[in-house]
Amino acid sequence: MNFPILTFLTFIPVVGMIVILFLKKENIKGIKYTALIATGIQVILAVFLMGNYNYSLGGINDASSFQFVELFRWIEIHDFPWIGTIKIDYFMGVDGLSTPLVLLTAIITFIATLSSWTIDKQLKGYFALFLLLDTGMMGVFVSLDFFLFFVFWEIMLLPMYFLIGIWGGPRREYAAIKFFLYTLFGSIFILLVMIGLYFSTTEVLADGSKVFTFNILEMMNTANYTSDGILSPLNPNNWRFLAYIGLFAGFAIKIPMFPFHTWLPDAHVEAPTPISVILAGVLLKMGIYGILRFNYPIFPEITQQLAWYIGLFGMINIIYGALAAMAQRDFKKLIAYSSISHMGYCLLGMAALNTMGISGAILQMFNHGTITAMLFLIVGVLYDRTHTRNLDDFGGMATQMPIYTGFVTVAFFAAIGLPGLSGFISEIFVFLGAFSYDTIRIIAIISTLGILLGAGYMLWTLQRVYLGTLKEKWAGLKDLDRREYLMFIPLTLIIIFLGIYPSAMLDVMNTSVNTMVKFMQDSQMFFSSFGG
Amino acid sequence: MEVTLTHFLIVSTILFCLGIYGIVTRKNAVMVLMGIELILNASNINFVAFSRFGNFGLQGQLIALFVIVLAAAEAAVALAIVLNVYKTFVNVNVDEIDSLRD
Amino acid sequence: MNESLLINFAVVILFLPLLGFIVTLLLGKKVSKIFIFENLVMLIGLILSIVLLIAKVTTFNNVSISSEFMWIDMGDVPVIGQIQIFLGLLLDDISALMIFVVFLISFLVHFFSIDYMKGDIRYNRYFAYLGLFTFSMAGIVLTHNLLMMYIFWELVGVSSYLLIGFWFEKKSASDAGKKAFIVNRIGDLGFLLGLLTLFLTYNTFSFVEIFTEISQGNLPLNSEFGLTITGIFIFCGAVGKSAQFPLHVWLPDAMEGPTPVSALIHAATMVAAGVYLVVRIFGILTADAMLIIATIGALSALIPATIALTQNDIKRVLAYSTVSQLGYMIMALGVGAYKFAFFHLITHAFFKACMFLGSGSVIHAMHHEQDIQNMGGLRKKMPITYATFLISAIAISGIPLTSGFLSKDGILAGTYAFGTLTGHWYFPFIGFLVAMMTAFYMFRLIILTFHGEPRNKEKYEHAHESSFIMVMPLVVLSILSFFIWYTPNPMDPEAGWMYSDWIKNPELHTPENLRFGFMQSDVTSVITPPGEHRIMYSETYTAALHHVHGSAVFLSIAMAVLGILLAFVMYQWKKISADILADKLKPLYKFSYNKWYFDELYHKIFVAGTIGLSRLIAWFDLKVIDGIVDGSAAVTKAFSKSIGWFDDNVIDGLVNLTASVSAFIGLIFSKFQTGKVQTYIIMVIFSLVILLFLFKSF
Amino acid sequence: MEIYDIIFYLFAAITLLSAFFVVTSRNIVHAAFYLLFTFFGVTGIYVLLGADFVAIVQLIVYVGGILILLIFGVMITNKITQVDIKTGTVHTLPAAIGVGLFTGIVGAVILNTEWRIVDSPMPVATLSTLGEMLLTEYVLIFELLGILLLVALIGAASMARK
Repeated sequence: MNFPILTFLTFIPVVGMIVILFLKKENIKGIKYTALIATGIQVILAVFLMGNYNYSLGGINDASSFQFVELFRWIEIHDFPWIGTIKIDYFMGVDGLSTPLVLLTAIITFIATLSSWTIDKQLKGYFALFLLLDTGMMGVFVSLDFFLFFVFWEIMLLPMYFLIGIWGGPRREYAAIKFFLYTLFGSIFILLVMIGLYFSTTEVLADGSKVFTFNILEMMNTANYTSDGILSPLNPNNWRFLAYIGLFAGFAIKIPMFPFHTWLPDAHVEAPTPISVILAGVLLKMGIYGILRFNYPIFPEITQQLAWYIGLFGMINIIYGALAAMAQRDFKKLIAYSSISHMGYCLLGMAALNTMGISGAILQMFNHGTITAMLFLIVGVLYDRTHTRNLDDFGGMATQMPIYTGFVTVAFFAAIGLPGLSGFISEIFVFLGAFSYDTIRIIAIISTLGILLGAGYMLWTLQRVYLGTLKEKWAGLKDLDRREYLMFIPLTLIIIFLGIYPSAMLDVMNTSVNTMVKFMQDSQMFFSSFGG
Repeated sequence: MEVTLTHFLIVSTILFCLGIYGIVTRKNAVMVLMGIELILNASNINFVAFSRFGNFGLQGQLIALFVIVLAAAEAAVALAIVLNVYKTFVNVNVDEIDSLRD
Repeated sequence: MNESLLINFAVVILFLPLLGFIVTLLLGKKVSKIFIFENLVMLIGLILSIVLLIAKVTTFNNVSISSEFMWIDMGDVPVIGQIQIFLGLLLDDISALMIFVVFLISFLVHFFSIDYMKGDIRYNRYFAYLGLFTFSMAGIVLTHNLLMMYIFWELVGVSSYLLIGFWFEKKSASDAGKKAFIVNRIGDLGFLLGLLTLFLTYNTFSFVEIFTEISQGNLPLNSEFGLTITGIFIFCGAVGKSAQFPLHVWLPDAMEGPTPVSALIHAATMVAAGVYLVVRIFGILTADAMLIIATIGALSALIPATIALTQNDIKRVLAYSTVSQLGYMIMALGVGAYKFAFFHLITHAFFKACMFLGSGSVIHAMHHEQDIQNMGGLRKKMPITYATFLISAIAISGIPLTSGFLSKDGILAGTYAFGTLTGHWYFPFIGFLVAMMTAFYMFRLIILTFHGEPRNKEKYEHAHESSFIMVMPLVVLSILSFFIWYTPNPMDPEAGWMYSDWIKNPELHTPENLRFGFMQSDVTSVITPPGEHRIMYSETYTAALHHVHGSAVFLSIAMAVLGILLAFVMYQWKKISADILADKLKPLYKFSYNKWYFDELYHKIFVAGTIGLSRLIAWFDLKVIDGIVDGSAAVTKAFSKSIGWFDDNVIDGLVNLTASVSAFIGLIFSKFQTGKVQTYIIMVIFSLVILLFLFKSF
Repeated sequence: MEIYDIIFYLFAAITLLSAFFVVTSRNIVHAAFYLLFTFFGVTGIYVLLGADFVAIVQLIVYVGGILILLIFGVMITNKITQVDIKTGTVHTLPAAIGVGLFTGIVGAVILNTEWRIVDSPMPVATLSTLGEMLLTEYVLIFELLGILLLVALIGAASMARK
């Protein structure tokens, strides 16, 4: 057995959490550095993972081409009344879909840890929950068993609730409960569909017997469906369409897709900066990832049917988010709405159902992760110094904090999609993909307006906050300190590097995306031979 | 009337019941302990008798041995408790020691 | 020297300014003299580009060299097959010529700025931005594919944003930067769509490959309309960048930037990028697309010219004149006068840059006074600036012996020929009208600035001729405005090397049935030199051009002289009072003075509309969507409250009842609890007895 | 009536009678002495059942150990100077009725049950077999009992010391 890198990646934070729990509450340095070391190891492991990743293996529906696989029986109960044998696997593995996100999670968490330095309330609890959250996020991206996935999905929820609810701003309770209920609402759908799928798919064991399975790779294989399962395509009265919508809604809340997005601005505004960074940088990606991992390959025929609607919602997200952002006065809220707008590109790219579009969507996830993380850090830096986020209060920061403004400019232009910075590549890929698919071509054309609106509100913000004459009350503000450099420089480098050489990321996902598109087209043929 | 299993069982039953009678009626804690010893002996008779007539080999006897050992341990501990009780309440009359109630 | 060396030269030229940008930006705070490095880099770039140009027009004439590398490999994409995206450089006659122009003007502007920007708090950063701009512009010029063109297109937009808003403490400057960027983006959207259409059809961005496909009859979206619409989409990019109607509004505002920047970006190079783009894709434009392009060009030539007539800000006049001249070029491309358009692009770059730098020199001397109504008489104080400015003005007016005459006359002849061939007479009409207006407002500018009596004595007293560093570029550029550099015959550009050798007729790839009649190949095609195969200008066109040439020359000179005379009559000799005329034509005057109210119109409709819509959306989001969420929460709360009441009183009542019943029973049974072991044992025994009786197993 | 039967009845009588006196005698010292006889009777019954080793152990542990312990308990908890070391009884009547009934019923159950008796020869010299069993199959229990005894002794000692 090889080194179980994925297990380590996932559970290193838990180890850190346990260490922190043993530390004294007053040992602030120890707590902080433990968290930093845990997340640092994670980054090293993630980079190692990328380094040893085999670009030519596709993954998606083929267990043998997943990499760093860890598979063993986790729970096995024989002769359970009514059901028979229950088996749940501890099944982890990565392919081109998840590898970029694993790296993203590691990096963003590390930077969020750095940014947590300014937290001064109940540090021990904060970092313990923070690391638990980290485990949940990492686990979501590496699990290939639906049950395991769901466990991680839920693990993530609780720390987030407390992190917002305890360490947040003035309306933190409201925001936290809103976040919690929204996500839980979505989780119910996911749970239902998970159970439905479980009772519709069987897996052949070594001894030839068939048992129900949570293995998502088996769920993708139409041969594994029972003839009478509620979500089986073989069953003429199946509920697959509803299940698809349910699952999609569950994930869409996380994206967040219009009209399920209203938790996001509140959560962002109230959450402390590092949590905003995590929220925007990683959590939002889970929705898209879930749809790509579950909805697409398990229900390819309905995906095809509903592609237009996915694209439409993508378009609404893009334009609605951008317009809403334009009207905000709170800096953080503006960034939150811009997040909604940017996640719309992911939806649009996915809806294209072709390689360019889906690659664009994944790349957009990664890039949005880095860019938006940076944007929130930017707001955080300003808020730390001024304790206000009202855009009208600022002005002329560029003269007072020139280096900071340099980073701001890079981040803002990356968000606008300036060539040479990473945001451009993903946007253009999304548009290339969406434009190639004739069903959603019109949607793609309308969506290009988002580029324009994005430039509009971003530049306006840049002008209102950083340009113009400096207000007197801000004359004493300091430029960045060393820790803040450490947060901004890696992100900036990633943004520039991926803008110039996107292949570094695209090569990782290419084979997988091609496999996925091919797989979906093949299943499409299979389903159409069913006549419905 | 040949002596068989039944006879031994009858003897052990009577012994057992006498033990219970002792436990129930005696005021003195030491006497209660004596009742317990009787019960243990009754049970031992049963074990050995079944061992003899029941084709269990010597396992019954073995258990009887274990019971004896347990009885010894029990007697030691119980007497220690009685001693403590005596130190606390100056008597060992079990019907007067009911401070656990309420 | 071989081809690969040449292309390596191009690569070096492309990346030199980037190097300058990075070094100057990063060291700008620490090393105060770092701007010298940036200037040095530009000088090296200029020398290399001269070498490149010479090599290109001598040894490598007629060959186009390209080199590319794979940027993105999408692998084996289902259905489509291999998709690979290449980036690379293309070196042909127009790019070699253009890169020289870009570097020449860029270097002169750098040089000029050394003195002009002296004392600015972000002195080094200014040079860094100039480096970034030059890099982006070089990218546009040298690229061999559309995607890279788009990338550098946007980068140019950003560097322009940074430079316009360089004095960002001024709100008007940051406003202008923002406006420029966003208006440009509108055009870029069209560009993007064109790009997407082409990629969708051919899975490549390379010019050569796309052109090959089209000449083989594979049209975008498989329709003739597709080809037309693609051309128009890409042209949208040019509309934005070259400030064509209706997106011309950003350019005059962009004058908020430092004046040398205006010379570099907003007169000579960046705005020319739009024209350059159309030149690049000229081969795939259909007749319909060309007609639209020509119309846009004509409108862009006419409208700003009318506005320029009444403006008082020296830079604004020049800005509107730039838009107008760019409109000329676009119109020329639209009517098929390809060579003249590109020629005008070059000549215009020189004399317009010269005028902008000249205006910079004036503004510098007048301590940032830009209103020509406050100037006058500067001729005596600043003789060299005056001379160079005058030469440029003569050139732009189209007086013989200047470069401007050669190119402008060509354009006018082209439109004239177009009119005779297709019957679209309004193009030549607008062309000649604008020619007259140009001459008029240019000389109005000169007379008001340099002639007559100083109207602001105090500033006049302080004015002085600029230093060598600022004057040298003016001289260089004004010398380049003479005919001799382009042709030995001042009346006929065709005689010169520029026309016969350096700029070649375009290759057309559009299917024959989609072209203008005169561009279709017919049997009497002009016999062309061996290198210029597949050149599709028919005998008819050449004949028409020759036929109108004489009258066009006559007319254009007449128009220019008329315009100049009018200016002298009104402003120098004051025979006609400008004020009275303005008073008489008050509505027209106001209309022109207020720039046809474009800004107000756009602001009312688009800006206010978008902001209004965004407010509406934000309100909708907060009240309706969030309202629904909060409302459902409230409903749930109310529901749970009623459930809670039910729970408290009914369910809990039942529970409490059972509890009290049990308590009652317990009360009875607690009597049995004596706390004495012996009592319990008796009870156990009795219960056992009862049980044994009940089961009666004996 | 074989000699075996006679001996059985004899020992049964000794056992039951002395046990009866144990539970009825008011004098606690007497009761202890009667208990000696009871143990002795039980030992006899063991012998009759062919359990020679158990019988010996019974004799040594009960008579030699437990009984002495009980008598010591009596001594310590009743002041020796106190002439009357008799102890009282409580609710004898309900106990007698209950226990009597219980005896009757259990006896009836035993008599009415058809015991499956396997006729096996009287074992001789069980000692070696028992020893082997103790140290092989039941060695764990054996060890545990050892520990239990140790713990009980230490516990008893520490409790009594207080």
